[in-house]
Amino acid sequence: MLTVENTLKWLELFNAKIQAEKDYLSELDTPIGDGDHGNNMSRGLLAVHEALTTQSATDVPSILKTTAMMLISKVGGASGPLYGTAFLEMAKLSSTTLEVAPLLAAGLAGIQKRGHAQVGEKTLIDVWTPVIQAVEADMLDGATIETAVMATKDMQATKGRASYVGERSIGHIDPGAASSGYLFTTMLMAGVVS
Amino acid sequence: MLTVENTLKWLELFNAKIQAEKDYLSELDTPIGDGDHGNNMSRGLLAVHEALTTQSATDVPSILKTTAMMLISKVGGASGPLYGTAFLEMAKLSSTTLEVAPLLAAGLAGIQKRGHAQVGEKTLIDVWTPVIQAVEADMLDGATIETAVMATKDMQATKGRASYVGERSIGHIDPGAASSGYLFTTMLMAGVVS
Amino acid sequence: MSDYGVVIVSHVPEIATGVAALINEVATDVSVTTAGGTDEGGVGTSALKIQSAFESNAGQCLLAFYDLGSAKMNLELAQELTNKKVYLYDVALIEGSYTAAALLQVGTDLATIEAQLAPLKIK
Amino acid sequence: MSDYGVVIVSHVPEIATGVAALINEVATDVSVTTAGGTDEGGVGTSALKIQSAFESNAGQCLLAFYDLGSAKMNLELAQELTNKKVYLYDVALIEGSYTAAALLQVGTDLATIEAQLAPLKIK
Ligand SMILES: Nc1ncnc2c1ncn2[C@@H]1O[C@H](COP(=O)(O)OP(=O)(O)O)[C@@H](O)[C@H]1O
Ligand SMILES: Nc1ncnc2c1ncn2[C@@H]1O[C@H](COP(=O)(O)OP(=O)(O)O)[C@@H](O)[C@H]1O
Ligand SMILES: [Mg+2]
Ligand SMILES: [Mg+2]
Ligand SMILES: [Mg+2]
Ligand SMILES: [Mg+2]
Repeated sequence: MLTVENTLKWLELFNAKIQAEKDYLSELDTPIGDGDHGNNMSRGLLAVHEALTTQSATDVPSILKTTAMMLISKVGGASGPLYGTAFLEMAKLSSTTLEVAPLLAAGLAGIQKRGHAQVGEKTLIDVWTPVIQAVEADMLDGATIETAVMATKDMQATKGRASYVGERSIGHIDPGAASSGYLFTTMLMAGVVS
Repeated sequence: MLTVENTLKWLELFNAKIQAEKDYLSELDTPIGDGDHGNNMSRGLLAVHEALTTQSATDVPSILKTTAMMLISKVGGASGPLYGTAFLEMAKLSSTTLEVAPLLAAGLAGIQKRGHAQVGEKTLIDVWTPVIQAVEADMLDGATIETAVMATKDMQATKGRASYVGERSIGHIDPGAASSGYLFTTMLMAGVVS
Repeated sequence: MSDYGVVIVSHVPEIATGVAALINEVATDVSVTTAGGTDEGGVGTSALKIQSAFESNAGQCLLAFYDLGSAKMNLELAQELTNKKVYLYDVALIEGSYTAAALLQVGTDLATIEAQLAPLKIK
Repeated sequence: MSDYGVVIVSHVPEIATGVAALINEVATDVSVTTAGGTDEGGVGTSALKIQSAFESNAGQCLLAFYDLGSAKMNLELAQELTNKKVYLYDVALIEGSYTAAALLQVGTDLATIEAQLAPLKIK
């Protein structure tokens, strides 16, 4: 169940993790992309952090909406509209329910509306999908997340910049999958899932 | 028959005509192109004029070669490589023959090698082709040239920038056809064809 | 077709303005606006910059062109943020936008333009 | 594939350098040279500028891309003036050169690159 407190905590932990792993995420993006995923996410989450600390939002929908707007306007890469749309869809639904599973499912639907990727195309969807299934079964843990991230390594990218190198994308973890892994491990740490 | 004297006279008359009709040629290029044909040809012929007056070439092949190089390097638009290749092919053949008909035919072959246009596609080829036929029949006169230029008006362009506007290219004289018209009227004036 | 405008979206600011310059040569009367790079001027795209390019365009119906897939995502986001009618084409950026602008300049209707764009679809 | 390089030819200088910037993001080790605009820096192309782009490229085998048809004519002229092996592609300029450079960066062979370029042919 999302609350103002655990949502803010989640986003703060996510921000800290992204800043810590910024170089690693950009490294992942180098062989199969343009090497900026860490910088993109870092810029976006810094803006989220600043907006949330100055605005002191008092309800979950506006926290999620602010997060979405910052990611949309600051990230610059594909991950901006993707994460941005995910948070925007979660923000919309959060005025109706604060349950984690349906909120994440709405976020995933937003990512798919925006990027038209399916499971197995080596994108962040390959982490969101198994994570949501685990949340629905009340079984989400760090191992599930880690497995999902690592599974992108053997996939061939057919969406995004990594798709340009075709088969050569095999053997590398997808950077967006890795950052989504951080999103969900920090979600666990924040106690959002009971 | 080309001689050093009549070739220089021809190119000088062509230059003068192009400078005089510069604005008109660019106007022709406006509804069906980018409005620069007069400026392109003006720049090119000015460079030809300067090169020929400073270099004082003493044989036909080098006059034609110099002309070609100036047109290739200074014109900037499609007409540069087209006229340039035409003069280059004429220069090559002129060490073997100075007869006008085969030289112009070699020039036309160069234009076609470069631009892959056929008769009826509303390009300068639609002037070169009937002019060469008339020279071969020893019947070239101003009326033949004028008729060929005017005939491009009713054609639909399928090559070059004018092809982008499709049917809307009909009703306008082709600018390259017009400048080629000047090339051949000044050839007549210079007494190159006996 | 003065109601129509062209919007160029690229990851690189110079590409966006350069394509506008190429188009302006043949389509002097067509409104062309651009959104190149991120808000900070880096390589990337920005939904807000795209939205500004929509709003500052003199046209009410916009033909939009982009370079890479992530630009399309931001274009679709911006599409949701504007009241203008935006048509998005998955065609070659330079060649497609040049074709569309040249045809708009001579008053071609949208259906004919779209027929000309169809063979340039590569995305 | 360090023997291979990419050459970008455009009517507009900013387009040529902008495309090189886009490519350099993903193909840091691929030599990319450009020929944009006329010798005077105006809108157009120049066979001599293209020849310089060929010579200054670190590659001996060059994959060349262009925007509009008249650029192709100057490219073919320049091709006759160089000793390097130049492959000319009638594909979308930005999308094609980006694809080729991304594949060169990861060491893809020419036949595979050409197969990837085939669907981008629009000229
Ligand atoms: N169409 C898509 N659908 C879902 N995710 C995508 C799509 N395209 C790219 N991604 C994700 O975005 C990540 C790259 O993000 P980033 O590097 O910030 O953007 P860019 O590729 O524009 O530089 C990829 O690793 C992938 O997970
Ligand atoms: N492929 C071609 N083959 C023959 N002639 C052509 C071709 N493309 C263009 N032209 C000629 O070039 C002329 C335009 O020249 P110009 O305006 O100087 O070049 P650009 O179109 O590059 O601005 C056209 O009027 C036409 O006669
Ligand atoms: Mg990236
Ligand atoms: Mg990027
Ligand atoms: Mg012109
Ligand atoms: Mg021109």
